[in-house]
Amino acid sequence: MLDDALIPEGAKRCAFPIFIIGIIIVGAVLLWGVYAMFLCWFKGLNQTNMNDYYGFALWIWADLAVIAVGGGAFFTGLLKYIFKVDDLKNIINFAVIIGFICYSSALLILAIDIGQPLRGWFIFWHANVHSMLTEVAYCLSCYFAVLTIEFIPNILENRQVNKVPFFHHLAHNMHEVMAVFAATGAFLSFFHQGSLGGVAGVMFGRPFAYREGLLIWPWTFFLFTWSAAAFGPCFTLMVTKITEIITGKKLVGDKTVNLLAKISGWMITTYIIAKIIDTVYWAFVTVPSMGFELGHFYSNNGFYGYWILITEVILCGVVPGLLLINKSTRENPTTRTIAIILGVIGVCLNRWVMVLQIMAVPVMSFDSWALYIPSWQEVATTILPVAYGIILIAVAYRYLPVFPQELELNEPADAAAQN
Amino acid sequence: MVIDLDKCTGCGACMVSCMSENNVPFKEDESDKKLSITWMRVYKLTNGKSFPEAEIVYLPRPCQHCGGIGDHGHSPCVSVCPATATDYGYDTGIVSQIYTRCFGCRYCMGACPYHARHFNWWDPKWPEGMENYLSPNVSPRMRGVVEKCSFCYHRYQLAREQAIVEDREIEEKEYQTACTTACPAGAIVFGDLNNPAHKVHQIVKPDPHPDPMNHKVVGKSRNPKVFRLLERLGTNPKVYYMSDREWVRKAGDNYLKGEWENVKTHHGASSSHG
Amino acid sequence: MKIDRRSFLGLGLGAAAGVALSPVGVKLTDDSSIWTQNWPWTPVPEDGKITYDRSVCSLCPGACGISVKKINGRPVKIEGLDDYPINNGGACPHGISGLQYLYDPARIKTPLKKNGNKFEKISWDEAISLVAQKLGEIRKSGTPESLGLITGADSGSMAQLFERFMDAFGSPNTYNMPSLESNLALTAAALHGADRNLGFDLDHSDFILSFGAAIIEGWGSPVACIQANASRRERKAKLVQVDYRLSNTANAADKIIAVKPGTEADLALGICAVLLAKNLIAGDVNTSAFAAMLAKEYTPEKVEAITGVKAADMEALAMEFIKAKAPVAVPGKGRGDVGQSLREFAAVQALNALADRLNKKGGVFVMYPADYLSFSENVMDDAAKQGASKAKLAGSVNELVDKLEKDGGLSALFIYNANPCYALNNPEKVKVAMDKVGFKVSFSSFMDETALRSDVVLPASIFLERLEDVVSGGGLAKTVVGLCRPMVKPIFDTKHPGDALILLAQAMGDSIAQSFSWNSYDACLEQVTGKIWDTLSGDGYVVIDDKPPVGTPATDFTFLASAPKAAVPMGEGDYTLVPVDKMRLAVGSMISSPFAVKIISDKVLSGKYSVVEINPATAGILKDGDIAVLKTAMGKALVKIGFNEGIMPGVIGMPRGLGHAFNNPYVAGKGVNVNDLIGPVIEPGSGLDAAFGIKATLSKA
Amino acid sequence: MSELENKANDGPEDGAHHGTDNGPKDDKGLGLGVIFFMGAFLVCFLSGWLLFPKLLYSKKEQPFNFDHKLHAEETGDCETCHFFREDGTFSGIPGLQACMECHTDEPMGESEDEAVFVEEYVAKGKEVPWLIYAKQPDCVFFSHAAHTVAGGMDCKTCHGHIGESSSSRPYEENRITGYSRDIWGKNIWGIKKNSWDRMKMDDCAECHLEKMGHKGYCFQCHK
Repeated sequence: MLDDALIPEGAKRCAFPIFIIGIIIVGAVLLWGVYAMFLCWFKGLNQTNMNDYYGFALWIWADLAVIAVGGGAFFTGLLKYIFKVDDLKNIINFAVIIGFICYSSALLILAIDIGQPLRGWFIFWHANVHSMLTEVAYCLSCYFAVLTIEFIPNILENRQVNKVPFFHHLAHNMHEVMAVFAATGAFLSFFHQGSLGGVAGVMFGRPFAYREGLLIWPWTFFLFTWSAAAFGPCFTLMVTKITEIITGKKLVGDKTVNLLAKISGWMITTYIIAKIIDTVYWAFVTVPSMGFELGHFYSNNGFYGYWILITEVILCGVVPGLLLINKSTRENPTTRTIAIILGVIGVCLNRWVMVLQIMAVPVMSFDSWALYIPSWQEVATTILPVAYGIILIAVAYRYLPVFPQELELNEPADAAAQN
Repeated sequence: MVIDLDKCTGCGACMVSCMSENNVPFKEDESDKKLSITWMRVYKLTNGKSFPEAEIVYLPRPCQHCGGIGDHGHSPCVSVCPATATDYGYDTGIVSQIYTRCFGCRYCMGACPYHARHFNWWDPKWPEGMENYLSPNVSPRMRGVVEKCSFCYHRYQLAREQAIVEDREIEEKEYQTACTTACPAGAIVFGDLNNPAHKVHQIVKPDPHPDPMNHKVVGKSRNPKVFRLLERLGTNPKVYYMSDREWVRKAGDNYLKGEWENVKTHHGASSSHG
Repeated sequence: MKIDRRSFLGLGLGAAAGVALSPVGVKLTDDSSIWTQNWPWTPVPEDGKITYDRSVCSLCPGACGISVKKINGRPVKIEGLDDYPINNGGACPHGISGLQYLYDPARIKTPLKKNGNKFEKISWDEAISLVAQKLGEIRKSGTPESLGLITGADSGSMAQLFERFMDAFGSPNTYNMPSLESNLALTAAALHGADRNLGFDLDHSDFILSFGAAIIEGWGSPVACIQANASRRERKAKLVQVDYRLSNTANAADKIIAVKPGTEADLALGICAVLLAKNLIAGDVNTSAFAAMLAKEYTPEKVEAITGVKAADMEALAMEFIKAKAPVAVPGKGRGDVGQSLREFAAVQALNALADRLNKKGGVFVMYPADYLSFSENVMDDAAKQGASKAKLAGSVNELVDKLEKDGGLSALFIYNANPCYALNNPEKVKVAMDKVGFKVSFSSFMDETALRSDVVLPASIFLERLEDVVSGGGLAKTVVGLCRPMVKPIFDTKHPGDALILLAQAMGDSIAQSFSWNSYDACLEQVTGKIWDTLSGDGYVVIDDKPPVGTPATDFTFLASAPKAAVPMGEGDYTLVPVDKMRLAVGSMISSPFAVKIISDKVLSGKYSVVEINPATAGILKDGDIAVLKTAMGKALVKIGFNEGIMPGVIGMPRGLGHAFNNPYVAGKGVNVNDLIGPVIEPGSGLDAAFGIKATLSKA
Repeated sequence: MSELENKANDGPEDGAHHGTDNGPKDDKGLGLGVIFFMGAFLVCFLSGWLLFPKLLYSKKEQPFNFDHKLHAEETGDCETCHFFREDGTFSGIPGLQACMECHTDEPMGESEDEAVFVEEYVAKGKEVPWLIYAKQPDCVFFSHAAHTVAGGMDCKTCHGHIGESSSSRPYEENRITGYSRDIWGKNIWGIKKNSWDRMKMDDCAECHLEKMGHKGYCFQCHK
């Protein structure tokens, strides 16, 4: 094959042309997104269907969602490097790559979303310390840097690059100090995941979003961090599963998978308990004090009903939680996969509610519900990161030793037979 | 600012006066009000009854210039702006905005329950020659930034310059917003709420103490006919509304079933500590 | 030598490091953001010295005083003028938008000549000589009376100047567009004698009984009326609104009397009957034929049957009215201009007369028109004398349209301050009538529906560019003459219509030229207003009178005694379509500004659809926001359904002032012109178009 | 044969040589790298410092030379020409009308600037299109009254010694932003020595913080 020299030693990869064709197909989608992106930059945000009621819409949801699911990276990293859960070494690389993709996408989307991209840096230069968004911006960019650093050693392990002694040693040494970055990363993530929750929680003009809290942090701050830590691994596992299906190879050992699933399961369960408590308190204490009944937020409109609350909390929260903490269901691939998928849906739904439903709910007694359908430009720019992610994963998988267990898990049949 | 909703006829003079005073642009189709930049917007409320019992009221809505919870100056929008492009003037109580600082994240719009903030989705464009009527006292905005009512701050600035060269204080009549001066019904009264000599103060009689029923609220009116929009949220707006009609006053905020009956009689803390 | 990876690496790193350590990065980052703050396509208004000039707005009969803010002489803002006797400080959305009319690129920028179906630019000299030559031919042919004039204004020097031209030319065929002023004048003529105006002293009345008059939505002098309403609340004076929908005025009223559309006159007469029956009327009216007619035709039961107002309620209302200290009854549905009937106006005025409210404080003033103009004797040659003495083609502009459409009769037509091809009911018919006229000259400032059909356009400078006397009208209980002053030199190659007329007259030579011997309109104005010019030019206005006229005028009830029939809406349908006047929408010859269009509610205009008010109770299968087909005997239109609890079941309210059809994307091509759907119903005896509405059907599109 | 494989083949030996850091080819390679680094660094570094500012700013001459010194001596103060209007607003650069209060349509001196002034502007009744060094962008509201009258500040604090200059220096405009160079400051890094070297918002804020104890609110200086 043309690119043999770059492929990790002993690893089997599909034929180069097939690989390229795949890339081209996904690349087409990518270009579509890029086109939409430039439309928004040059013609302005009138290209979207956002309006003065929907200042935040699909993009911000996508942002929160990818960051939430990208949370797998910091949490896995935390467990691996700080709590020394060594089994996770088999999936940590991949977790980091996914995190890298999610966070780079998030930054890209933000760059499209703001009305004046060339002034974007004001958020750092003229920072307002009271704003959750400032916190987000700082932590987000810092953590992205961290992820990049965490990603580099893996890149350096490429067969060719690694032959350069400098890089070889660099990679090695970076592995040594990775714990430090993991710690930093975990810390940063804790904050910006939280801040993203804070973004909604502090809006005391929006009863649907507003939450009381601890010191300057509304409860959503902690719930977001927690949910990211809980559902992030789900996403990591889901993507792993998908990669395995596509490559037709086992890439991560069941032991590791189950371990991560178990941890995730417990996180989800604890999170959802907290979430339920929060919701109940909000529904029966916070909101009534502002003159609203719970029903106000789930009626008199064409889309948002109680179903969304139930789906998020019960179907995509309690259910996956229980499925993953229960040994039998966890170790049964089918139920495990179902749980994982439900989990990912759950967290995305939560972010959706915390962005779009907030905007939709009328606050002034004489105002009315505002529903919104994104324009194709918004959709395209939202799919862009997905395409970009697929390509990056494909390339990384093809040329980097992402999965330490790949070889052992995929020994030639005869060898396997002998053992 | 106090707006007498019983006097307001919904003629729209305030809106137009505001737009021409503040160089607000216009598009070919402005019928989608969610995309229509109107610093001052007049809402139409109905009592839900059928003709001839039906009643309506027009409610002009400028920026409410909120003081935030406890009136400490952390307005819903100000506290969230990441780039300090909007801030609270502790001297005037007016919420400022720098259009050239704003980079268009629109967080403030999400945080404002009054929809008083508007985004420039398009480049402002005036038909050829019409840019001739633009006023130099307010800078035209560019695409991609948020704008809102400024209580005609530039009028304050001009009045102040004159007062400075004449070495005296600004008089009540010298600083009036464009909507106030335009209103043919005289429904809008503007002035310094903290100045007992000013008409607004005399109408509102704001209660300096926190409301014993809700400590987030400060400056509640002691006048039974006067109310503020969404007062219970603790945004503490500087725009007060006045009406003889109970259903109108009730529409100003949200109440649980039966709650209104208890609160309607409660005005400011005047009852508890005069 | 071999350039390998490392060399490239070095090159790259070196360049990066070099740039990083230079100011380039920092400076460009800053400059790029500053660039976005000063985009060259974002206008930067010129700063300078601030001045304020006073003038008068003549967009509508309101005649408000305005203050124009200028920067280095450049107008930037219009506001109400403090202490002006009509609007003291107040303003309306249209007046404030004045500058948008001034700078509007859609204005007619030069004189135009119709060539085929295109207009071509011509010079003023060409234009004047062209018109002069055409008119000359008409005079030669010995039929000067075949020159017609359709105008909106019927007061002030401009109106008289046009009149003078028609006389000097030799034609009696001057027609006014229907306006509240003309309707009130007709009423006065029918009840009290010719050449009178009616003024309603709302400021001092303690009980205003409005028969559908949109007192705070543009009726009469809009700002003055809004202020009267505001003061009414403070005076605790009552307002009772007779209406079939919750207009803003009805909403502001203390009480609403719901009547079936078009039966206001019957209610008024019913009340008169009650007063007579109860012997509450002074004087000898009781024995008159009118009294007899009332006693016979307007028994409470009959009136209840017609109007839908309970007999008891009507009697109560009558008592309340007569017992009030200073009651006044106000006629004129909506703005009181088009679609009015003399019968209705007269009935309401009769009520005022019976209640002895004529020339009383807080009542109705029967006033003589402001007489402050003194033109020199008009020079008329024989041709002119003969022509002018001929009978008019028709009694009213509506009848003129009929006449022209059927068998022509005019060889030339002037149009000034009027847009009949839009503002009259069934504009299609008006257009056909116009086409029957050989030569049409428009003095419009904008290429409106009528100007589009004319052969020559002599573009008029707008009120901010011209000097003119503006007389208060619109049912005000006082007469004020204000001076409209030029705030800027004409922006385009336009002229004061007065100057255009003078040039034209002089180009025609002979006696006409002698009648127009001034060298400019400004000179003319100064001369003809000689009596008051100094005060007028000094203070900017003159109050002719604001006190109740002395004595009580006689009232002649014969017109009403003849029991004129009420106009019945045309066609069939489950619904009655009625036009609705909105303060934010300009009507008649005036076109809304972009600002005015911008502030229209989305319950009035939604995208390109007019939204019609309909009571949910009678909406049938239609839902709020549906697109529906509205069909009448005159035509059909696509409209959006707007549920409105505030309108009487069975009635459809459609905003008036939309659906303009000319080239201005900001104000035209929006919604439907309600007049397209309503056919004129000419009232015998007055020639007014009394169509208050029309029967209609609605079906889902 | 593919580029990649090519690399792949000589890759190892490179690596080997590096491992043992010797061998002429290797030195040469490394040396080359260093040379290229230095070269590129110098080129970019110097052009960033020297060439870039030249490219960034365009130089414009005033319509004709104006002698502040002379005028100041004649009138005795700044206020005669740069006066406050009745409403308290500041007149800024005087218009032709103001000049004509002293000047006539006859040149007052021999200088050719005088001649240009009379022929080009006085005769044609045209305003002189002065280029304003201290021109602030449209978004800025600056009250001269508040600073000089109320605050008692000296013109020099912001405008420097322009009043004592007898010749008008060229006006430098930033090609990207259209700002006068005086706003960012002569120094390309925007470093200032005197209070009048720079007129950016930070400079206003700095002084406000010092004098008023607060940087001020948006609308205080923005419109």
